Order: sequence, then structure tokens, then C-alpha cells
Amino acid sequence: MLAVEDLTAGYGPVTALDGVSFTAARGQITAVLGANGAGKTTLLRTISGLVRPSRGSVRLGEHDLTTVAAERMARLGLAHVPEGRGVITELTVEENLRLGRLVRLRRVGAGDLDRAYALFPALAQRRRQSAHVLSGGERQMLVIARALMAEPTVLLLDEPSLGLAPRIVVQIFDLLASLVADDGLTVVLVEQNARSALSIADRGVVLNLGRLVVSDTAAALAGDEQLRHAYLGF
Amino acid sequence: ACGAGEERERDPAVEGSTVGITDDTITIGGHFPLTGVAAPGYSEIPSGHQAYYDYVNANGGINGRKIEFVVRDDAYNPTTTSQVTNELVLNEEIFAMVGGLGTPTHGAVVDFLNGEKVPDLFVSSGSLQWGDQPDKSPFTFGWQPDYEIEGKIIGQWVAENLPDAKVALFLQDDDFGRDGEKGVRQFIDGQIVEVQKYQSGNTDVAPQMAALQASGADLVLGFTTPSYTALSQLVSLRLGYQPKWFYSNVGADPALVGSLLARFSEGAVTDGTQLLDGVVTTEYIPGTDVPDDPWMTLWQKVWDEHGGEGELTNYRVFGMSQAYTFVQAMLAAGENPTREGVVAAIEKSGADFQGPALAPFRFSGESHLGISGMQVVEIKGGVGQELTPVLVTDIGDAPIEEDDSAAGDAPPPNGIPEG
Amino acid sequence: MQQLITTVLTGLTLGMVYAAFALALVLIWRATRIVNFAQAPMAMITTYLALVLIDAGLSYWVGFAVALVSGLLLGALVERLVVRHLTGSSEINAVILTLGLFIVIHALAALVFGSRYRSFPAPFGLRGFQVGDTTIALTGFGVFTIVSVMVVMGLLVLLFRGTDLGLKMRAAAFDQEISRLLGVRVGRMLTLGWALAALVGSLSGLLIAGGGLVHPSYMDGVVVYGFVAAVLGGLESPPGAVAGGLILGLALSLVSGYVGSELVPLACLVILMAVLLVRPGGLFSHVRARRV
Amino acid sequence: MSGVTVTFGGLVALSDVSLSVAPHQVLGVIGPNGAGKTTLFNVACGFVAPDAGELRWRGEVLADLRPHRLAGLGIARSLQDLGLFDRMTVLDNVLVGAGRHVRTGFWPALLALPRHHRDERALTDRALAVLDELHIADVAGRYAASLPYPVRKRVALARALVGEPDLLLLDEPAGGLADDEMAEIGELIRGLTARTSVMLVEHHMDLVMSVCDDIVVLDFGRVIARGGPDHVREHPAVLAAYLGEDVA
Amino acid sequence: MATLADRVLGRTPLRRHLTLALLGLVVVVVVLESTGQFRNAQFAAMAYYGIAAGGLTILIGLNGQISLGHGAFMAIGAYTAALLLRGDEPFALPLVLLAAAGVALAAGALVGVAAARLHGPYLAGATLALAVAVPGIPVYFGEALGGEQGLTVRVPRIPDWFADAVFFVTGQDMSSSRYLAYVGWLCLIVTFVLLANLARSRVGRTWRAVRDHEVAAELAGIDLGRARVLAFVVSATCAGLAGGLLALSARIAAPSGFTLTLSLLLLSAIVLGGLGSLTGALIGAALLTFLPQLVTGWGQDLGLSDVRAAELAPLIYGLVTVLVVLFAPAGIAGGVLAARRRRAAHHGSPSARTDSEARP
Ligand SMILES: Nc1ncnc2c1ncn2[C@@H]1O[C@H](COP(=O)(O)OP(=O)(O)OP(=O)(O)O)[C@@H](O)[C@H]1O
Ligand SMILES: Nc1ncnc2c1ncn2[C@@H]1O[C@H](COP(=O)(O)OP(=O)(O)OP(=O)(O)O)[C@@H](O)[C@H]1O
Ligand SMILES: [Mg+2]
Ligand SMILES: [Mg+2]
Repeated sequence: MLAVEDLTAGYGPVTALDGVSFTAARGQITAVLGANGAGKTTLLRTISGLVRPSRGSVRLGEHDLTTVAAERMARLGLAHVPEGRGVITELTVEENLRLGRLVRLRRVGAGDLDRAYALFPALAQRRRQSAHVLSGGERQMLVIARALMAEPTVLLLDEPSLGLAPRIVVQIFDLLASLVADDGLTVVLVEQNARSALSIADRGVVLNLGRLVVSDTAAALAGDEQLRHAYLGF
Repeated sequence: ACGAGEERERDPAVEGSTVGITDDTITIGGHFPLTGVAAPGYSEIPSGHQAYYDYVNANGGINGRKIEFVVRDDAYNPTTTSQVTNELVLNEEIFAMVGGLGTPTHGAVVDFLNGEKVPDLFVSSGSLQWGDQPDKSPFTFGWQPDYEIEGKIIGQWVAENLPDAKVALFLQDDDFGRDGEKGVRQFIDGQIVEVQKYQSGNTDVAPQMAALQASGADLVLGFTTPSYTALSQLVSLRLGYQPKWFYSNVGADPALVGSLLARFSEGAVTDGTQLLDGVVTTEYIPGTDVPDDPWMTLWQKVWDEHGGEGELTNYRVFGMSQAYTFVQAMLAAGENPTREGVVAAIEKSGADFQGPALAPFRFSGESHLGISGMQVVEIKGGVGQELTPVLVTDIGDAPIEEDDSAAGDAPPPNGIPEG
Repeated sequence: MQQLITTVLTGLTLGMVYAAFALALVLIWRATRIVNFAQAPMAMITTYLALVLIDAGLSYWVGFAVALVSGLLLGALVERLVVRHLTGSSEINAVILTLGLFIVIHALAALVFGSRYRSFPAPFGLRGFQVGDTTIALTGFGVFTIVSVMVVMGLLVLLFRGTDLGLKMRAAAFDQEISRLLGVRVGRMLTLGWALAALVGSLSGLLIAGGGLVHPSYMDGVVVYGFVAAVLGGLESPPGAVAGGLILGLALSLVSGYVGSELVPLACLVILMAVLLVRPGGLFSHVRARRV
Repeated sequence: MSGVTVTFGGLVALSDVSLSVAPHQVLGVIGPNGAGKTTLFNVACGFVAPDAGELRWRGEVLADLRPHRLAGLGIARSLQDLGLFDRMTVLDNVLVGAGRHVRTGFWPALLALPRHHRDERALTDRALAVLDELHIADVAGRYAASLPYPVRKRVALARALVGEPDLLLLDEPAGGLADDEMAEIGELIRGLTARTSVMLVEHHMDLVMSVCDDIVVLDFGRVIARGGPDHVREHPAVLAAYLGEDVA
Repeated sequence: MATLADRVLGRTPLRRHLTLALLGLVVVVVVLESTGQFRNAQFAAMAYYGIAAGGLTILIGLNGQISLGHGAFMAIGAYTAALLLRGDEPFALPLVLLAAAGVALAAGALVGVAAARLHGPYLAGATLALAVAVPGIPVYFGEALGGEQGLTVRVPRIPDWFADAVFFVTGQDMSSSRYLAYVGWLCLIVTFVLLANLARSRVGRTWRAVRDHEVAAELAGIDLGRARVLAFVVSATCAGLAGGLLALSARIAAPSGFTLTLSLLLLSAIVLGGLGSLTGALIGAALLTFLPQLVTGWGQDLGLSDVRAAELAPLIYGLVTVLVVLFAPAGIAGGVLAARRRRAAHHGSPSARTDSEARP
């Protein structure tokens, strides 16, 4: 269970996140919603240690993650799919994937690369090519596949559907659902498309200008017409 | 109209030709490469100067005036030379430039020094340009034998002693090599089978040595600096090339080259001078290889008393010898020296200056070239053994003659030239 | 004929020396995306350390080992104390920083060790091998140079191609943030990159110095040719660096012997330009067609 | 554009694709990831030379097209990842896009002749007008890098529009935008048809369906369907390859 | 939005730059007339460093191309000037300087065409090779170009009208170092006005666009190659002019004056001063000119030996370089500017970039 308590963070004088608290339960998908600039990305970056919070805490189970450096998060089972195609374009597709499984090298064999390729056949054809040649959507697939290589227990996804064809989005959401159901994965999902995010999420958190507006079950949020109009744009 | 430019000519300021002289000091300056690629070796010359001036100052100075020697680093870059010379002349207000080192570097400031009427004494370079046109640069004087007469003396010696040798030249690619080649060719143009030049700074001389080897030359004349003497020896070792070697004076400092080669001689003997045995070279002042020479005794004493860190090296001996000549010139200029006075005194009596040099200076109204000759020596056990008497000559087709006028010169007992 | 053989052989040995330096540059470039101009004076310092020990009577190999180890430490130290604090990603600032280090280390060395020529020993003979009655311009030390450079190249290829460590180092160089998210200890990787590069640099310093003269500037020329060799090879690839070094050493040796040594730098420029005009990313670069 | 084929190594990115954009129309290009949509744009912009096929613009064949000649031809394009000039102000960003309208060259600029100044004035007015139209005139003096994402998207659009192109190529203009922003962009694009034709690559079906007059669907570099939104939406091949059965 | 500066300095860039230039000229006259010959000579040196640094600033700061080889263009300018001033009937000084700039321009075009395709370290490597290659050329053509010794340069006679004019304004006679300082600073002011014009013009904008995003710039109708070559040519021309002035001031053009060190010092100077601003270039030039003498002086005051005092200058320069890059990455000018901005506006907008979005 991932618990965020009174989290406050910013960039220089800008406060991007202001006293946000919520919990993402194990085996659930928690959707983080809000307009552009609401602080969603900052929230994820603060959880995974890329941004130092000025106040508040992050806890994973009994671990206090607040001051843990980003590079140790992966070992604690936390994977973060960053916003905007975080492939390392100078490496090949396969090298990108290998990077993903570094943290659990001792536990597995080589078969998991095949699993990733099975998931996204588009990547399989290009395994030896530089990630540079991939199309926008293919890069996004690569990033998601890479995050899954680590077999995380907590998955932070920042706009995973960006630039993906609708069919792939559906496929990914299905996959998430099955991982959550089968392996008890904890997912924090940032999405612009509130409607589809709420459709698979168990709970939802709505941010506005860095503050938490509401946190409730996905169904309740989707049902609240006023809220939808004010913050979710549908 | 009366132009301001003409007025300047009459400016009384430049007539203040006692600039740099007070009742108890004489300030002089010099530019040397103290940093950078050219610093190894050359940066020791000013310390020789300094030691000797300290010695003179400790013994009463020049007519009661103490010598202050201001040294500036030019890193062997003419642009910097220009800047530091400006500083020396305009800011430090030196009386004279003494021992400024290097052809391109000093070449940048000759016109300026002469324009400002600053005596430019005893340039540390064997280029002809310091002395062959005194009407163009009346304030500039050379000191060491120029490379052309050295080339002539070497050439004649080869022509007389090794007339059948196939000669190759190994030259530094500047006026040093060029003037030397010019002199050598006066005598043995026909014997030369190959000429190779190296760039100073480029330490890979193997291609050049390979070309020398391929030419079949059995005598190599090197106009090189000590490090390149060492490099050429090393490479020839590698190539199995064993001609007879003749290095010009600059490059054949047996102590230095020997120490550089020390580690490379294989087998039990670790004395690098071994490698230099049989190498022929020239000498114009006594150096550290003859510690018993009276001049060397003096230099050793001066260095022991006033030297800084390090040992007495031939670079320092060179600096002291130059400094000696400078003190001599100041004394010759009388009680109240002026810039013009010093120049006149050197022109008048410079040819008769006694000093460490084996041959007399050529100073006169018509020539500002320095020491007129040298002798050929062969290095044996790290010491130069005379092969010829002192030979003197001049540039152009002046004949080469034996000269013993300076033979047996010993320094005055107090180590300071007589007035 | 013998001249040609000699020129080619010395060119090859020289090329290997450039290659050694180029390898250090490639290593640091792959590991931190910085062209480290200070590599030369760093290597110079460690070579001087070796010289001090050898002068004190210790064996060549003790000096050799100490130089390599101190290279490793110096590299790590420089990264930790200086380069780590470079903010902003402007590539020019990194260049200037290493130039500044270049000047500082250089001046320090001149202050501490003095600027005079000193000879540096070699562990193997400096006479060329004898074949029949001709001498081949290849010495024991030359062979040592060639072998050690090839070994280093091989190790680097292994490191970058085969190991996770190499992958982590490269990833850290390209994108620190993503690497961190994937559990790569970026700081360590950068330090390691500098340390290893400085180690290889030290080796190149020892190889250049061996059987030759050292003074504080003795590596300065190698910066230029080593860097050009690395660029020729594409900066990314260890075999490229070695190939670049060999091409350069050979070509420059031939130009120096048959045309004129003053044209050596010009020849270097011409070769580099000719290669870069055909392959703007160097000989061993893989094409990067996609721009959008 | 007719018969365009592009291969990368063994991979066929586009195969015999022909299409045309009618004046004042919005042509949508959709298809699965890696179908070749961006490559199609790249061909149209001269970044990728087709192995076969030809491009026509206003009836003339464009041989050996180079990207920098595009603006002069009246074609503008926005990039999939914005590509703003980060260390320049918003105004300067847009001014760069207006380069097409400049007549004065190097010398007037060097000497700062009044002619150059007049030209700059005119350009600035033009750029400000476009910024105003996109409701971002208030950030004209800010550095592009410091702006929120949606605003940056608009700046990129402004930069493309200020050249008054006759054809505008938009690569995922709505990517990363929230729904309401997206709706605004959609309206904007519709509004553009008054002065220019638009070619649009986008994965948001709502947007595509609402703004496009015509849609071409690519899969593995081939055109698998084309027609109006309603036609495409129901097309079985499209459903299978792209939309997925249960979305539409 | 007419700021105070606008009102005082004039609103069009030209008027603004000319006003500043005039102010600069007044300052120059005052400073040169109130300092001695030695300082004059130093100012002359600062002028040529400043011009070269200004050109390099345009290239690197605005266009994002690195050149480690601008010393080569200075060499070309210097040799051109030296050759033209050699004959018994030397050419007029303006002509000489124009020629120096012109020949460097041609060379810059040649190199620029090749350089335009190169990036980052590849460009750095190529220009580095250029910097070491060019000094070899005069050695090879020793007959015409004086070989290792170089060509000595005679300072042309001070034109009477110029000496008279200055005499009337200041009542002082003209020395040759003051004359050279005037020439240098006049050239600097003209160059900087032109460079400032360019930087603020469409051309400068084009360069910055190319620097920031190639593909987007290309799509906006910019011919990348042309823009790069143009920037290279402009900066090489400046370097050529600077080289011509250097030859005049140093009175010599010799290979050893144009070692790699010169190119690298220029580069570090503009970063120290503040990359991308002409003020920064001037600050850098001042550092290059005054720092060594100052530091050597300190060293000697501390009682260090000559050699040690001499090593102190590079040591301090290197340290300053490292410290500035680490603690004021925008250079001295940038640091001052940032400090002033920080004090002026606390409500300012953050200019930090969101790195997740700036990534390609
Ligand atoms: N590196 C940064 N420097 C300064 N301000 C930043 C930075 N990154 C984000 N911000 C600001 O912080 C606030 C929150 O940004 P954040 O990226 O977290 O929002 P978001 O909800 O993820 O928006 P989007 O939907 O556009 O991705 C915004 O006002 C943004 O401008
Ligand atoms: N330079 C290249 N070298 C090799 N393959 C390439 C290159 N450029 C593109 N490709 C491949 O061509 C295919 C088409 O790419 P393109 O970018 O056109 O796809 P797209 O339709 O825009 O996809 P997306 O919707 O994900 O952006 C992809 O599979 C991509 O990997
Ligand atoms: Mg976000
Ligand atoms: Mg695409």
C-alpha cells in the first residue's frame, strides 16, 4: 500500500504540489486526474524521488520512501513510466528492455524479454535497432514494456496512453487490470482521458492547482456530474 | 601644417636616456619562456643572470648601483613577448633589455625597443638579424656566435677531416637550422646527401631518422636542441643506425643530454654520457663539463652563494656569462651611464671585452654580432676534448682563422669585470 | 625500402599511442558525454608519480602500477569534487571546465615537478629487433605498447557490449533521470566512468613516456592527435578509436617522412575533414537517419 | 501524393500510398502505431526521400524536396514533440515561423537599415495578431520553455500558422492535452479551413471524427480505408487494425 | 511598452546601438587619454581579444557551433595584414584591416561549409585540427611567409589628420601605442555595433532557432547549412580583423603566436565573460588582457621565484575558469544579470524548463 501524506513540492518559487494526501491500496488502480498543470506529474515524480518534497511523506507498506533516492526505488519494487516517451534513444530497443530488468537480474532468466516482445510485437522486429528509429507510439510501448520488465509491485504510470492507438490503449488497460488482479500490483495511473481512466480504476484522485480536490471511488467520481464538468472535462 | 607626428620626434621624453637608472639602482629586464613547451631548459637562463647580478650587487654593484633584473614570461609566444616588453619598457621603465630569448619572440620587439631607444643587449639567439644591420637596429646587440659562422666552422672541419663522408643534415626547422645549413654548405655542399627537418614540439622524429638512414649518410650534422639530440640518439638506437654524429653547440650539452639518455643505455653501464662518446660538437664558452676551468670555478662559486634551487647547469652558465658581459658593458659606459652611452661603449670597446668566451666579440659600429668563433671538440666520457684551436670568422665569405687572443683568459679575482 | 618499413612501423607504434589516448576519450565520452581535455595533464601527473617512485629506486613495474591506480583515484576524485558540480547541460561549459582543469593541473605539475626534461625508462629494450643484419624499427617496448592497447580495446568492447555494467554506464550518460528511475546508480556510474577513463589515460601517458622524455607539456600534442583519432573513429567505438589512431599514426608518419614534418598537422586536418565530410559521425558511427 | 513507397532497410514503412488534400478541407490520417503516419509527413516535408512515387503541389511535381523550401511553398508543419525554440521568447518563436514574409536579407540586418526595421515591425504585428487569435498574446515575452504544456502547444501552432500556409500538417496536435483543451483545439482547426487545408494525424478519435472531412487509414504502410468519418468508423478493417472491436 | 532605456537610447535598434557606440567612444577617448602608454598598449590588446571573442560569442552563443580553432582565423588575418604592410609603400591601414577581415572571411566560408555538417565533438575535433594545422602553413611556405620566425610588421605612420584631430580634442600628442589602441577600439565599436545589429535582427533570430531546434528551424524555412555557414563566416571575419590588429600591436605575425592555446583561451574567455552576450565577450577579453600581469605581480610580491610567479598566472586563470563554470555557469556577465534580476523581481516567472517536456 502506497500512502502519501501532506505532500508538498515545487520547482524553485513555484509550488506545484500542495499538501496532497491519499492512499493507493495494494491490488488496486488509483487514477490521478486533473487539468494540465494540476500537478499530476509532479506528484509521481515526488513519489519516485525525482523531486524532493518540502513537506510531507511517502510510505510504501512499512517503508518510509520520503527521503529514499530515486535510484533505490526500483529495487524496492517501484516502477515509474515517465511522461513523454522516456526511451533512451541512443540505445537499442533490447538494451532499453535489459535496463528495465537490471534490478532483479538474479531472480529470472532471459525468457522475459520474449514476454515483452509478445506483448508488443512491433518491438520484436526492431530489437537490435536503435530506439531512435521508433515511432512515437512504439516508444511509448517500449517504455511501458521496460517498466514491466522489473516486475514491480507498484507501478506509476504518467499518461501511458499518450500517442497510442486506441486498440493498444485498450490492450494496455486490459493488461493492467489483469496484473492488478493476478499479481496484486498497485497502480497509480495519471491520465488526461478521465473517462477511460475511471473506467478501469478502482479509486480516483482529482488535483487542481497542486491541491487535492477530492479522493473517492472511481464510480463515485464518474457519477458526480458537477465534478466532471469542473475538473475532468467530460 | 605642423603634424603631431613630427612633434613627437622632438619629444624631450625620449631623451631621458637615463630611464631605469637611479642613484643606487639599475633596472633591466628580460623576456624568457618560463612556462609552456619551450620552458624546459630555457627557463633556467634568467636564474643564471639573477645569480650573477646578486653576486655583483653583494660586491658593491656597478659603480654603487644595484642591478634589478625584472624577468617576464612570454611562453615563447611573440604576442606575449610584445605585451610583456611593453610592460617592461613602459611600466617597469627598464634601462635596457638583456638576454631576451628566441628568434620569433624577440623579433617581435626589436623595432619597438629601437623605436623607444632602449638598449637591447645580448639577445639569446644566434640569428643574424640582431647584429648584421646596426643602422636598422642601432640598439640591438647579439651575443652568442651566430648559427651561420658555426655552420661555416663545422663545414670546414668536415671538409678537412672527413672529406669522404656522406653527410646528412638534421635541422630544426627555423633560422637555427637554416642559417646553420647556409654556413655548412659553403664548404661541403657536394658532400651533403640528405637534409631532414623537424618541427620543435613534434617529438616523433623517427620518420626523419629513417630518411637519414636510408640516404646512407655516415655523418649526421645536427642543428638541434638538447631534447632533440636525445631523441635522435634514441631513435637511431631503435633503428640500428650508427653514423658519426656532430651536433651544434646548442644541442650538445653533454651533461644535460647525458642525463636525458641516462636511463636508456642498456646493460650495466647506466651513465648516459656513454652514448654520447665520440660525438663531435663545438664550444664557445666553458661549460659544466670542465669544472676546473677558472670561469667555471667562478660560476660555481656564484651559484653556490646566490643561486636558487637546483644545480648549476649549462643554461645557467650561459645566463651568467651573458650577465658578465652586460656588467662589463655598463662599466665601460662610465660612472653615469646613459642608454646611448652604453651602446656607444659597446661599439667602441666591445671587441676588446675579456670574458668567458673563447673568441672575441665582433662588436663595432658596423657589426653588432656577438662572439666570433668557437672550437670543435669531441665528447669523451662526458667531457669535450679539443679537436681544433679556437677558430674565428664572420658571416659571408670571411675566412676562418685561428685565434688565441682570448686563450687563457681568467676571470678577475673578484669575479667582476674591470671597468 | 627499409625507410618505408621503418616509417610504417613507427607510424603504427605511434598510432597505437594515439589510440590509447583515444580509448580513454571514448570511454569517458560513452560514460559521461564529456570530452575530457584534462585527460592529458591527468595522465601527465600520474606518469610523474611513477617517475618519482622509479627515481627513488623502485622498479619500473611498481611505478607503472602506482600510476595506474593513482589514475583511477584521480579520475574518481575529479569527477566527485569537480565535474559532479557542473550544473546545466550546456556542452560548451563541460568543455571549458575540462580546459580549466587542464590549465590548473598543468600549472600545478610545473610548480611541483619543475619544467625540465626528464627521461622516463622503459621496461623492455629500446633497440629495434635484429632480423638478419637489418634492424627492424620495432622495439620490445613497441610490442608492449601494441599488445596493451589491443587488450584495453578488447576489454572496453567487452565492457560496453557484453556487460550490464557497461549498459548502465551508457544509460547513465545518456539520460540520468530515466536511468535513476530504472535503478541505475547514476552518480556511481559517472564516477566509475571517469575513474576507468583516467586509468586508461594513465596507461597512455606511460606508453608515450616510456623510453622518451617527459616534461609538463609532453602530452599536449597527444591531446590533439588522440582526440582527432577518437573523432575519426566516431568517438563511440573502442575499435574506432584504435582504427583512428592507426590511420592517423600511419598517415602522419608517412607525411612527416616523405613530405615534411611541418605539414603533419595540416595532414591531420585534411584526413579528418575528408573522413567527416563523407561520414559526419566518424568512421565507425552507425547512421542516424531518423530526425523527426 | 501518389504511389509513395518508403522502406527503411527491410522494413516497408509506406507502400504505394496515394492521397490528396482538397483545398479548405481537413484530411485525417489515422492508423496503428508505426503504421507510417509520421513517415508520410516526413515524405511530404522532404525529410525522407521516397523510394518510389511522386509529390505534387498545386499541380507541379516536387522533385528533390528539401525541408527548408517547404515554408516558401506555403506548407507548414507542427511536430509530434513540439520542437519549440526553448531559449527564445514566444514572440521570437513565432517570428521565426514568419520568415517566409521577409524580403530583406543579410546586409540590411547587419547595418540595421530602416528597411529591415520596417520589415521587422510588420512581422511583429503579424505574429502578435496570430498570438492574439490563439489567445496567447499575453505570454509573448516569456521564454517558451517556461510555459505550461497546453500553451506550448499553442505556440507551436502559432508558429506554423503565422507563415499563412496553404497546407498545414499537424502531427498529434492534441497529444497530452486534457479533454477540454482538446475540444478547443478541435474548434480551432475547424476554423482554420477558411484559409488553409489541413492534414491531421491524431489518435484521439473524438477529435478526428469531429474535425475531419476525409480520413485515410494506414496500416503497415498501406491505405486500408478512406472516406468520411462515418464510413471509416464502421469499416471492419479499421476496427480490427486500429480501433479495436469495443471502442468507437 | 516604452521603457526608460527605449526613450534614452532611441527605439530602433540602429539608433540604440549607435547611441551606445557613441557613449562607448567617449569612454574610450577619456580612458585612453588619461592612461599611460603601457595601459594604452594593454587596451589595444583588449580590443583585439574583444573583437575575436565577440565573433566567437555570435558563433557559439547564438548559433550553438563550437569552434576550438578561431586562432587559425586570427593567424590568417595577421598574416594578411603583415604581408600588406611589408612593402616600401604599405597600404593604408583601413585597407589592410579590411583585407585581413576579408581573407579570413573567405577562409571562414571554406571551413564553414565543411563545418556546417558537423555537430558537437566532431565539430570541436575538426576545428581543433584546424587550429594546429594553420600555423604549419607559414612554415611550409617559409620563403613568402617568413617561416618559424614570422613576418615582422611595421606600425604604419600615424596619419597627420588623426593625430591633429585627437590633439584638438584632448590637447595631447599621440604615441604609437595610443594610436593602436584607438584603431583597435574604433574597430571594436564598429564590429560590436554590427554584431549587435545582427544579433537583434532576423539573422540573429535565425541562428538562435537553428541552435535550439534544427528540425523546427528547417520547417520554418531556414536553410540550416546556409545559416551555419553565415554564422561561421561572420565570426571568422571578426577573428581575421582581430588578427590584423594583433599583428599591428605585436608587430609580428609568427606561427608561435597562434598556437592552440590562443584558440582555447579565447573560448574560455567568452564562457567566463558570459556566453552569448557581447558584454560577456568584453569581460572575457579584459580577463585575458589584465589577469596574467596582475597575477604575476601578486606572485612576485609574495616573493615567489620568477618561474613560479609565471606559473601562477595560468594556475589562477585555470582556477577562475573552473570556479566560474561551476558556480556561475552563465559567466560573469550572466551572473551579474541574474543577481540583478533576482533582486528586481521576486514575482518573476520561473524560467526553468520542464525537463520532461524539453526532452527530444
Ligand atoms: N521543471 C519545472 N520547473 C518549473 N515549473 C514546473 C516544472 N515542471 C512543472 N512545473 C510547473 O508545475 C506545475 C505542475 O506541473 P505538472 O507537470 O506536475 O502538471 P501535470 O498535472 O502533470 O500537467 P500535464 O497534464 O500538462 O502533464 C505547473 O504549473 C508547471 O508549469
Ligand atoms: N529512419 C528509420 N529507420 C528505420 N525504421 C524507421 C525509420 N523511421 C521510421 N521507421 C519505422 O517506420 C515505421 C513507421 O513509423 P512512423 O513514425 O511513420 O509511424 P507512425 O504512424 O507515425 O506511428 P505513431 O502513431 O506511433 O507515431 C515505424 O515502425 C518505425 O519504427
Ligand atoms: Mg504531466
Ligand atoms: Mg508518429
